[in-house]
Amino acid sequence: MEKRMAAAVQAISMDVAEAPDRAEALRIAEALLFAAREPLSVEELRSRMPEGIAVETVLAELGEQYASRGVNLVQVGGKWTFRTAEDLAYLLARDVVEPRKLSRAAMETLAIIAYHQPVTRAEIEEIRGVATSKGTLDTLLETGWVRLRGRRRVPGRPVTYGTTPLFLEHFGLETIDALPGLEELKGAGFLEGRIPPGLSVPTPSDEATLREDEDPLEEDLFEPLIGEADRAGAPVDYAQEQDGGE
Amino acid sequence: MEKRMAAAVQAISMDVAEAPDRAEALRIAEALLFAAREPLSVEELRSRMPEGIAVETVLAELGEQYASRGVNLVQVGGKWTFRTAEDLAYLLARDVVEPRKLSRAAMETLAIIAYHQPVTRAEIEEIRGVATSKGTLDTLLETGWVRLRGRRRVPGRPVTYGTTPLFLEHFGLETIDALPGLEELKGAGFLEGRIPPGLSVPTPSDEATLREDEDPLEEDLFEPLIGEADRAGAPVDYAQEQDGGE
Amino acid sequence: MAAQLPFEDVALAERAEGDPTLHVDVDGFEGPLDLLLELARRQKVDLHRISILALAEQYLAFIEEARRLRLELAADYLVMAAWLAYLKSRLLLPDPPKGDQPSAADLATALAFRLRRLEAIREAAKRLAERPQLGRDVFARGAPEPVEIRKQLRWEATLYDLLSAYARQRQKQLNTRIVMPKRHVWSLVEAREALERLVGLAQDWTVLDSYLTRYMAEPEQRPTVLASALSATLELVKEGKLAVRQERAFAPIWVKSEISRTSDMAEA
Repeated sequence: MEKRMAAAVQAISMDVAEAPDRAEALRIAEALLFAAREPLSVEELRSRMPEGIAVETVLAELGEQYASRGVNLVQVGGKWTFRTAEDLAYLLARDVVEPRKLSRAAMETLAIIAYHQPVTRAEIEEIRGVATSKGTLDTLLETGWVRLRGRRRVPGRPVTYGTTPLFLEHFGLETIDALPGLEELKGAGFLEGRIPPGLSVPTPSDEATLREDEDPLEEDLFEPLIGEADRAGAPVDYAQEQDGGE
Repeated sequence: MEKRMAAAVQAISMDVAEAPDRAEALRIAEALLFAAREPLSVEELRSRMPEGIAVETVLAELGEQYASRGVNLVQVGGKWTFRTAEDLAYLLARDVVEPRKLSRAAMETLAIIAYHQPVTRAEIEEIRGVATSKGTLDTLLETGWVRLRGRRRVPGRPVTYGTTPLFLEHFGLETIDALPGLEELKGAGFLEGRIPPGLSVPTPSDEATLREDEDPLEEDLFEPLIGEADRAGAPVDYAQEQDGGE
Repeated sequence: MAAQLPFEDVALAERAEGDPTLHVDVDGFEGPLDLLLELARRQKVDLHRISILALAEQYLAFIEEARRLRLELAADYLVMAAWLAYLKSRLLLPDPPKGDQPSAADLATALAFRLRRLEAIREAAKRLAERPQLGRDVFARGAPEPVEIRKQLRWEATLYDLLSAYARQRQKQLNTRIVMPKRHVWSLVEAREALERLVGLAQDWTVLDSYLTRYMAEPEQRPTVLASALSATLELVKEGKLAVRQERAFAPIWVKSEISRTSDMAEA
């Protein structure tokens, strides 16, 4: 009985003696982990802490203390480090919106795609009277306003381009038919002179369904523009088109 | 009576509603300060925290929570940051790759610049009673703790030196007024004598704005110390000062 | 003075406490003021109550010793020695009646002030150096988590841009289609037919223009009618059907049927 009492007393006194030590051990582990350039292993921590400290216990306690805070103690690759709490990760990223203007070439190409869709690259080039660089089409695809529709059912099976719903949204058009015709353009002062009776705008279609002369894109068309670029290789003089802004 | 009741109820419910917000504000401030590479100003913190948060209150509370820990929230150069506790230096110093120790001459010159800023080289030399080598000033400029402020509006237009925010950060000073022994030096009149009488109180100023008797540095002052060295050329013997330790 | 020795090592050793005779080691001092401060400290009194006279004597003795050992002294040590010798003499002699020069006591006070100031700033430097320094005593987060800047492109284009870009290209096509307005030309054939009728009528000299008036109902027709008529006239003259007369340049052109004349002749 007496022995058990003695044991209990000893346990209590050890607890009392240990308390400040444990608090200090927590402080040391905290500082070491904070200042470390890389996550620390239990062994590394042990080697740098006062002897006789149960590092695992200290880490467990520290982890608990930080669990609900803005910074958590986490284990990565078996080593320990402080990291921003996951739900606050958004604090570590900032979105910077960078306004960018479409180049004149891109704007013209976009306009032709909008009015003449579905339209092939060759047709765009015919209207513009100048070769269309790959960069211009890439840029337009990047804006999300232009998409690859399908392939025209003619020799060479060229890709057809069209606009997206995002295009209508960006330019505030209810439907693609809301694009003004030539007479309207003239009325609005965009065009000058007499419009000959033969000259008119085709009816554009941005319908999801393909036209009769369009085939669906192949499923393996992961990099459609590479094929396009190959095709466009020889006969055109790219130097004449400036897409500087992109 | 009823009105008072209602007010009390409202006060309680506001307290309840505010509690989670404040806890969240603490977490956010904690995460931001932990993650940042450099100390953050109250304004920087405010701009990245939910609106309507009293950032100063949050910082005070956070500082209290961390006061007894291994990592403390401190104010340096008017900004806030976490630092390992001073008393744990003995454990962490093991990491340190022999820090560059300033020579006695450099440390003394740094102190004169800090306490007497804005100060000219001639004034530094007057206090030390010895010529200041170009090497000493170069070393100090290299540390990033000292900068060229402007030119004193006196004949010869000597360059004035002052300290940087990095100086405050390195020595853990809240502001330049926290320099140790500043009051004693001021009280003994040791900081006087360089300022034209009646111009201002002899207090060091590391403000970005120049004093009344300072002109801005010329834009072509790319190699300011060359000019300085020329000026100091003749009468002093540089060999007598050794900055060997750097 | 070719010293390459850092201050701390040599100077402290040379100036060990209780050393009665000061070693002549100028290298250890950072100039005459530093030397004076060290000598003042040896008086073991508060710098406020220091004897400048005693200090001056010690300094001069030090310099004397250095010269005896033929040590090369920097000029400023000698300048200071000369000044202290002067100060010493001033301190020993009664002040001259009030002049422009400051009194010896003022000079001594100023020197004492400089020494106290140097000592104070050295103390401040020491206290500054003792502060917990970043990277030596206190540490920042070893692995800060940088804020990632995510750039988002926002393409800017207005409907106006779109429409003008389209119109610009259609305009090009409009411009390349040249539509010439149909011009009315009075052909040579027409002119000749008209003039052949005239042959029958112009029995006497007739002004060509007045005959052609009916064909020039519209003013823009005038050039073509005149040109063709003239050509046809000359053709008919060549064929002997018409006679032409003009009195001077730009004068009206007269025509007359040749047929009637020949018939006249025949009649005659």
